Amino acid sequence: MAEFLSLQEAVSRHISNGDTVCLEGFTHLIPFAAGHEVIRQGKRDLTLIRMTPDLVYDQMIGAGCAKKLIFSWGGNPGVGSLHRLRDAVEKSWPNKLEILEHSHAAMACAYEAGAAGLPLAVMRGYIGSDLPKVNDQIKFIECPFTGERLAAVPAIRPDVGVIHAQRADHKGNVLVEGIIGIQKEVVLAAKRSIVTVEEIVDDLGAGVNACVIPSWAITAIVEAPGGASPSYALGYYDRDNAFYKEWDTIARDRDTFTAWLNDNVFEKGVA
Amino acid sequence: MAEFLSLQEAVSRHISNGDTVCLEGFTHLIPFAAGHEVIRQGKRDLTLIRMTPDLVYDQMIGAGCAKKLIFSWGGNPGVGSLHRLRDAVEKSWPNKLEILEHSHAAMACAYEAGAAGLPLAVMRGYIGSDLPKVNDQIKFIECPFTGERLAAVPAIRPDVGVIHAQRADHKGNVLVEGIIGIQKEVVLAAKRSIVTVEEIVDDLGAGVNACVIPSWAITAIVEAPGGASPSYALGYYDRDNAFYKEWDTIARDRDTFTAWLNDNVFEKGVA
Amino acid sequence: MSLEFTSSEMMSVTAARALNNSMTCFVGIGVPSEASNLARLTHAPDVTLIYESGTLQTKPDVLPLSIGDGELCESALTTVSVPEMFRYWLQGGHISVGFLGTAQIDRYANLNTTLIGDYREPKVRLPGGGGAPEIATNAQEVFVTVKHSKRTFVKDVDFVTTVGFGRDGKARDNVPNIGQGPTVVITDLCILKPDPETKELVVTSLHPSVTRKDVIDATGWNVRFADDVKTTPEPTARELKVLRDLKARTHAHHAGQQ
Amino acid sequence: MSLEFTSSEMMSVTAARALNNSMTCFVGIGVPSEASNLARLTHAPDVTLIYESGTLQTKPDVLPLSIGDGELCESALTTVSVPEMFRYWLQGGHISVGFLGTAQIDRYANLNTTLIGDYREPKVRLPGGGGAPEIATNAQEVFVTVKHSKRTFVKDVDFVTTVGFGRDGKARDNVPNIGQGPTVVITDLCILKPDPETKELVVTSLHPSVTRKDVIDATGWNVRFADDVKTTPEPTARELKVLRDLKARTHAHHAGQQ
Repeated sequence: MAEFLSLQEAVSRHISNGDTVCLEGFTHLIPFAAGHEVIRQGKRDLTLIRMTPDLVYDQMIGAGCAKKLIFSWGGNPGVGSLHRLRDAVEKSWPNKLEILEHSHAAMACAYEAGAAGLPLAVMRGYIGSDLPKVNDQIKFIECPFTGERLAAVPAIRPDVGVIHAQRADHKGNVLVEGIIGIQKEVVLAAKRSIVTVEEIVDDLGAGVNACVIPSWAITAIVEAPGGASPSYALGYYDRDNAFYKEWDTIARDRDTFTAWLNDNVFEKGVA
Repeated sequence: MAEFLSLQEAVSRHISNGDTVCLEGFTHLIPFAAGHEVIRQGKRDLTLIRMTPDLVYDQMIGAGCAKKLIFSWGGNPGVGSLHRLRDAVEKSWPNKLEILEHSHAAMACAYEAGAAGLPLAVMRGYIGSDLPKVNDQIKFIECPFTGERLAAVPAIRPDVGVIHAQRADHKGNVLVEGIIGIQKEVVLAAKRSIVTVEEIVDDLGAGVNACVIPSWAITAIVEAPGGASPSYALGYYDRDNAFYKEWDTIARDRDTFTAWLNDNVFEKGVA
Repeated sequence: MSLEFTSSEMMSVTAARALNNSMTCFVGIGVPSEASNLARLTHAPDVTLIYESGTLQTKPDVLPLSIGDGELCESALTTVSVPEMFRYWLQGGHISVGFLGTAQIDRYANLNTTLIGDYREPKVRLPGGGGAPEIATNAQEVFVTVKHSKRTFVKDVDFVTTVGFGRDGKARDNVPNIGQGPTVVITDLCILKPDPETKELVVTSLHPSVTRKDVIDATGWNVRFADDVKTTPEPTARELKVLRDLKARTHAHHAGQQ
Repeated sequence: MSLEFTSSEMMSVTAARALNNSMTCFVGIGVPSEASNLARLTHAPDVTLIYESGTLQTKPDVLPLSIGDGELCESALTTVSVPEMFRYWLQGGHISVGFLGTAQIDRYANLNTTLIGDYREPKVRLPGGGGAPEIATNAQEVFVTVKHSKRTFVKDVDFVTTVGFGRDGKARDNVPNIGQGPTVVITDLCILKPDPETKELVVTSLHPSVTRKDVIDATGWNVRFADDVKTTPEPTARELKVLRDLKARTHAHHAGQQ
């Protein structure tokens, strides 16, 4: 059964230096509050995995939490580059960042395989792409029935999966609604999981086939209203598009970034 | 876009003698009306695929529609044997029936792989079982990352997939609710698909993440109220458990079966 | 004082007692379903029951006739697709106990639900594997419950549909990512457990008023008894009442459906 | 009479015209998204738009800033998981057109969105592949839309993120289960299509008032022109109005969200 913890306790207890961690949320329900707590607690040497490292990973990388990033699209959607990510890759600031890159399809299949308990995902992919030349985790196998050459990637099985969701009930069952992305897969693929939610309710109000993750498949639940902002939580609040644009200016410069981090993460306590 | 057809037209146009056909519905939404139309039209030499061949396949096999059955559990749930299936396998009545059997997990993965456009499914399965000795479609591969031995089965890609669902809208989008089984996978894995529905409505009334199959992924839609009876349609009618029990008596004997078939299938027109 | 109960009731109650609140149980139809729901309605209200039709954490008021009855879905936390059930929930390692019945079982707890006789010329054709082959290897452990008879308890099953410990007791040795297999077999006569070394099933407890001879006569191999054979505790009055109410409710429900 | 329009508007309108009602289009963000929705709001109201965030058959009222904005989900027929999107809908063969943008494109329509320079010592690091590598091979065909410049249209891309026809134009030959690849590239200057034999991109239509020299000057290889180069039809007043309204609505919406 999931344990109800404060954000501070959940991150402190379940994320250690050196862990492989996935903070997921495919453009929706991005666990910003959890990411900020990771920064506040000064976690180091994390291998961060995420299909679309956007602002939350730009912040964590800029704060020096990561030693490696596994991803498939790293940008500020609709705005431009992630300047902290680029500064880390290109100039090793604040530390060297190793990168390993995939396509979305490969990562989606790798999460699916992780949730399915398999060591690998098989897909029809990477044909003609140079990505297999720079990512030694991409292999090719032959179908024993048709002889077709198919791509294979290792399943993602992180130490910790972190997601945000709309709500949990008092037993710790969680409802995810809208763009569900790979939220369920991340929780199931991870050894330990932290789910932050907008609110804890008596009744999830879920439809019969809703995306509900049972309490016994989750490690820790944290009530963190607004925990996905500046991304959004369907039914709760909209995406703060203005902040996404503003981030481009903040993150472009090491000093403005550091100042922003101090004012908005370090000096802000736990929700 | 799906075409709205009568049951007679849909079966006549899209199912041919010799086709590989899946009538699916995992204990729920079993397309009995469609199966009866296949019997009425005297289709022959079908390769029938279904995880749980229950009464609908017992009837089709007894009526002489099938030459081969691929399945993973063949019984009358909670009641006993499928006597027509046994008579065909053991005594070749009304004709010889070849069987190929899998486990549920393998068939579920094979449908999933079919829907995913892959030639094979990879799973951790069949360990220690004698099934691979009697089913040459089960192979084993080695994971290129871990060396683990994993089972592989060919994807299911039938000529025709047939399912029943609760409702369609006027554009032909279909809602499946409750025990969704492998309804979506069958439609997506098949070259052609027939979906019978309880009713055609203005608005599906579907939740944001409901199991909705878009019109452009379906070949034909048929309005067939009660089309899943004696199985059930959540929200419409219950399972006729009494008939499932009664079937044991009807199907035990060739003559009572033939009489039942005449009275209840051949002499009944299309819905 | 002693209550009146049948050997079937003894089996269901004993099987129910094998479950506890912390377990996530993948439930087979028949006695496993009866026992699992009895556990949920007595000492283990928080046991998580899962049926292969995709119903997660279900709490049916009556026993389902099939693994996909409407009650299972309506009383479930949520219902997922069948591929998801087998891939994410079973193969993904979230099932602590697979609870299975069988038609034949042998001394190494291998299960046969495929056929009696030869595969190509069967004497009796049975329904087949269903979910069992992968439940038995992907669940952390397996409970088996089945009526005891010489037809059922055979030295070697005619066909290994579902592996216990293999023809030689060693089928799980050195296999990665495999559950520990059958840890208990509960019959209407006794409880058997695999010997820790050889994996051969050994009688560890006799149900009240059952003799060693009863078990020997109903077993198709030279069955061994543990050094310290216990007597299985009788059903309590509450267990019997809950079980009988459940069965009566189930009977009325299914008979009433036309 | 002639309407006033910008070269960007010309590009969006021309790209929109490539779509029709019977297509199922996997939409990339940026110009592809603008063009796809313009098509939907003008001549192709029934075109099916799909975004990789899992939104099937979506009809946003304003253009999304990211591929997962709330509008996409709320106006969709249904929203599925990202693994399902890539496995069932894209790899499963249900996408007729993949509509992509790019940072670099070469004469064989290979796309680079990974980096400029050397992989280990990049001059400019770009966002990466995202959905494009598999959209380009699993969709039945691919449309590309991108602004024309020497920086963008290079002889050979620095990195093949997403295959067009490979370094030699033959990458799709004899590959089973692969789409036909890029069939049209729409820029702010012209339309290019692959030569049926060599697969090299050839200019087939010049936008109004664009000269051959304009295209040659903006292309990093010795670009060829078709025997019969057409003039792309101008945007209509209605197309321009719908496009401008859509962009104004989008701007107001995104600016208003704080």
